[in-house]
Amino acid sequence: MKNKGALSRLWSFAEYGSFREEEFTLSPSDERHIDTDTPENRWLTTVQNSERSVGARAASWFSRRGVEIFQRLYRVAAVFICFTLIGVLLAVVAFLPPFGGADNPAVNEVPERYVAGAVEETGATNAVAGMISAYRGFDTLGEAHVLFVAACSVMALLRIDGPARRHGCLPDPEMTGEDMDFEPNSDLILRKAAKILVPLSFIFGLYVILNGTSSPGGGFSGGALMGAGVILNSVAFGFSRTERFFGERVYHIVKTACLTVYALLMAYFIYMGANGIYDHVWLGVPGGIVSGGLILPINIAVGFEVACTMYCFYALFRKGGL
Amino acid sequence: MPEFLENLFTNYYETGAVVIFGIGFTSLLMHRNLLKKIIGLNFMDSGLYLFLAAKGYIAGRLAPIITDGDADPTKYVNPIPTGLVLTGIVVSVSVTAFLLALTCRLYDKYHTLDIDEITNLARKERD
Amino acid sequence: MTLFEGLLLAFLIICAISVSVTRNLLESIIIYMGFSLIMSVIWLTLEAPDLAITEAAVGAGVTSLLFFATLKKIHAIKAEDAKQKDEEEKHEK
Amino acid sequence: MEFVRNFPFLTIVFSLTCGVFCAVTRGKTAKRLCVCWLTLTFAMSLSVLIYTLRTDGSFIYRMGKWNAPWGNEIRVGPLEALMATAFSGVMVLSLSGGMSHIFADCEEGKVNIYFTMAALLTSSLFALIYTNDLFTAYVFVEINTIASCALVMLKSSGRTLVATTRYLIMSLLGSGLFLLGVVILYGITGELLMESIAEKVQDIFSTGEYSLPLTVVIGLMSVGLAVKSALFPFHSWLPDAHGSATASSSAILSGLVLKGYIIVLIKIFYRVFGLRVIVAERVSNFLFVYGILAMICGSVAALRQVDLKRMLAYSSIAQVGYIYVGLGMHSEAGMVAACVQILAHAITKPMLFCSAGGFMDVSGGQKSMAAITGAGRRDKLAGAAFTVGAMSMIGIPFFAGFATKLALAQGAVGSDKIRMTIALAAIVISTVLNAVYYVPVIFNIFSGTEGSEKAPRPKVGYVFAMGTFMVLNVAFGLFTQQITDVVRRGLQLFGM
Repeated sequence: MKNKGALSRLWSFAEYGSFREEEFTLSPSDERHIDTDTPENRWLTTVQNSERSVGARAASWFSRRGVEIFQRLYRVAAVFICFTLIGVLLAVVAFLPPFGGADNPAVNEVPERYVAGAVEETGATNAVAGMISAYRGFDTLGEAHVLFVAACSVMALLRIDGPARRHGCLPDPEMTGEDMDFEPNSDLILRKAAKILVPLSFIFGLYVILNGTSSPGGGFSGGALMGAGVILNSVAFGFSRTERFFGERVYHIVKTACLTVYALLMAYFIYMGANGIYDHVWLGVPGGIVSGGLILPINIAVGFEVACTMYCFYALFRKGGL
Repeated sequence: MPEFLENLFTNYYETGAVVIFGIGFTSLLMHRNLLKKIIGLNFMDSGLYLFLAAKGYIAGRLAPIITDGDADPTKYVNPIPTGLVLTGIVVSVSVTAFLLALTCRLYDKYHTLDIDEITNLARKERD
Repeated sequence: MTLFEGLLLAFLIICAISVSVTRNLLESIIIYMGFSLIMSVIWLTLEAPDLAITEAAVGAGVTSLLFFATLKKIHAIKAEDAKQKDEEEKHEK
Repeated sequence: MEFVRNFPFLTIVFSLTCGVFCAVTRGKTAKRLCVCWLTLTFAMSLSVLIYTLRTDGSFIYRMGKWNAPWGNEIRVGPLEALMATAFSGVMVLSLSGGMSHIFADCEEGKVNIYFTMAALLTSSLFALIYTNDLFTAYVFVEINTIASCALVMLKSSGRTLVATTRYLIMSLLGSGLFLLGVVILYGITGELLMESIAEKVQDIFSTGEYSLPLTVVIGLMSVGLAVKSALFPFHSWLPDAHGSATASSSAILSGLVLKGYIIVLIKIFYRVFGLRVIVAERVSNFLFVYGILAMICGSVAALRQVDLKRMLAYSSIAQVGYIYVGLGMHSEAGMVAACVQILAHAITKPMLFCSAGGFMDVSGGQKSMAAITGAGRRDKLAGAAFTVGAMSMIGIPFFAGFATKLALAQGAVGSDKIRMTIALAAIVISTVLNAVYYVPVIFNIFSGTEGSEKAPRPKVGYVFAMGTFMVLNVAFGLFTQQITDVVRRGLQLFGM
């Protein structure tokens, strides 16, 4: 039993670099509860008592000497493990097919069809866009929802409800006077630059989204660019100016609409495909803006969702709300 | 041994990627500072993506954007790894945002970034 | 391997190591930003322009911004702590 | 094509959409939306199960216009449908069993996010059960990770925040290793679809060209998923996360989330590498040893806990050990035992966590052993449910837990002598240890005076959840043979 104690300490230490279990057993709050010596608890107390006295002594010894020794040992062990990992992986790399070879296992009929069939089957001249939103569309649906899950989690963590809302996590706006959010007229250079850069990044983001089927980019990169534009706007001119067109309500509407439209489009596409029904989707003109069939609306939906999420992250971090 | 090194040199992108992955893994595992842990996580992911993208590269071919209607598969690189890495980058930015938000909350509560110290402080309080 | 690619890879590894070594958090975030920018050049050399755009916008742009926002928040909390401490000391006097 | 074949895909995609809608509604509406939709998915999964049993076969559902190596696809057989049915049912029951705690523990404006996470988690679990593609598995593993961390974090006390951070960091290390495995495997086979990889892996295995990378890939994937499913040496994130979260979260995390990753691992072993390669690479030996260690050490650690929920969390570690022992037996009987254990634990542990929540309600929110003395008399339903769950965990006949121990023993008898001895000994020791830590708790909750604190009028959902859990547990114990048959048939189809 005691060996196990030491062993489990070692394990927990090896994983986190701290001793956990003993400390928990001996935490003052629990002790208080066991020590309430009612007849009903006596069995429990007797069970724990013998073990605890030994455990306490061992723990105090550990806390005096053990921690240092194990900390050093742990560092050495961790470095050793990491070097072993790198070594093993390097050995693996040496046995892999050569870099850039045209007859590697990865070059087979799958990517061939993605390239050769891109224009006819998906209508997109950018094979990557065709692949991620048409051939393997299901993965990308999951990916869009990963971002959504993260946005919800961050919102749950950082959104401040109630009266403290406006000031965010920074309790008193006057205290952080240099803070740009609360002092919008801070930096002339930034504002002048933003005047040019904000519209530019919007336009460029839109361009990347709309041309995602025929040039590099697509929903995610274009959306991130647009999101960066909104963030820049609020950095340079303060949140109040962004809130004029982008508040929490708009955020929720846009995000829900985009994700629902995306899921419905994907569901339609998958349902039709799986049941072998001909879907009446016009693939458009390859190379033009209206091309790629469903890829264009999907890109637009994803783009706006990503832009919203990126700004949402920033706003939540800076002021605890949208 | 020389053959081993030669192979490593041939697969130089993978070699670099693996080293970056290892460094990131080490930082994520070992650093006690939460922010550095998160940066380590990003390095680890980047290493992975570099490895994956290197698997798709074929020497002397172009990016898979079909120009002039010339859809000859032997002219373009493999589009699969690119698509997968695109997914991966989005996943890693989501995870980073989540971890950073957790860091903010933890710092707000415990006024430190050291994960061990935070754990010790948290254990003392009653939930 | 061209010299250019070798330099880029070496730079990546140096960035990754130096983050562990630096003591200053701001420095390490800036190093991370540099890492992402180099990464997006590497995507270009690997014939993946989609990734280059995404990495530049997401990795070097938004992720770094989030890091900066976190750091700023931490500094704000720190400053507030220091102020509180001062006031307490004054109060004691 | 029969319409019922569309159900798996509909459950996955519209669970995502349900989550999106939950995020913009208020708490009560979100609750109704989420529970209704999850009940519907349960009904759909049940009809898929009946369909697969009636046709006695599995089918492949193409996710889009293109066939498998190009497009995505999902694969549905009796085993998958059984898992999906059990998981969605347990999800609904866990949510309704701890509903009052959800509303008490989460901040008021953020209750809806809890249901968002629950819906997305269900979706990702479905996807992990049905998927046939390694990269899809990775994407949904990530959704699963973030959503389960968020479920822990939503009760925002300091301790849950720390537990979430550790859980997330460990999970990310796990997913990093898993993805690295997928990437190297892609490098040497050039495929992501499970069937195509399996063919190439057999070639590689017989020619021995990339033998080192193959071994490393198996190791990386196993370690990555083992970290995420809290196999013994990587378990230390679990007690904090499961012990400090709200009752429903603990139930869902212990009962379902851990199992999701194990199902992916079973898929990889069965459908990607094949049992032959796994046995030859000796991975199963490691899993066996660590499973045995987990069975013993988890129980011993549970013995030392003074906090009910932490005790249950350590018990989960031991139970995960049972699953890995089944996987490590490298025989079909062992795999059957592992699957039966997944199901049995999925219906037992949520019941225990929900009844622990019930005890906390009548003990002033405390969960230490001393505080819950007599709680079973104050809340008779929770007391009964806890007793049934504990009986099942100990392995009394006619309860679910007995079925797994029996199946595991059968598997052990079928394998070689050393394994048989070790496994049987470990089962006996672990049974004794389970009894040693569960029986005193049963005595404790029924001893003492009734106390002044009277149970509040129980909610309908809570009564329903507890009653159904108890009935399910006994039914599982009574109809073990039938369930085992379905699992065996499913596994046969699974390997093809």
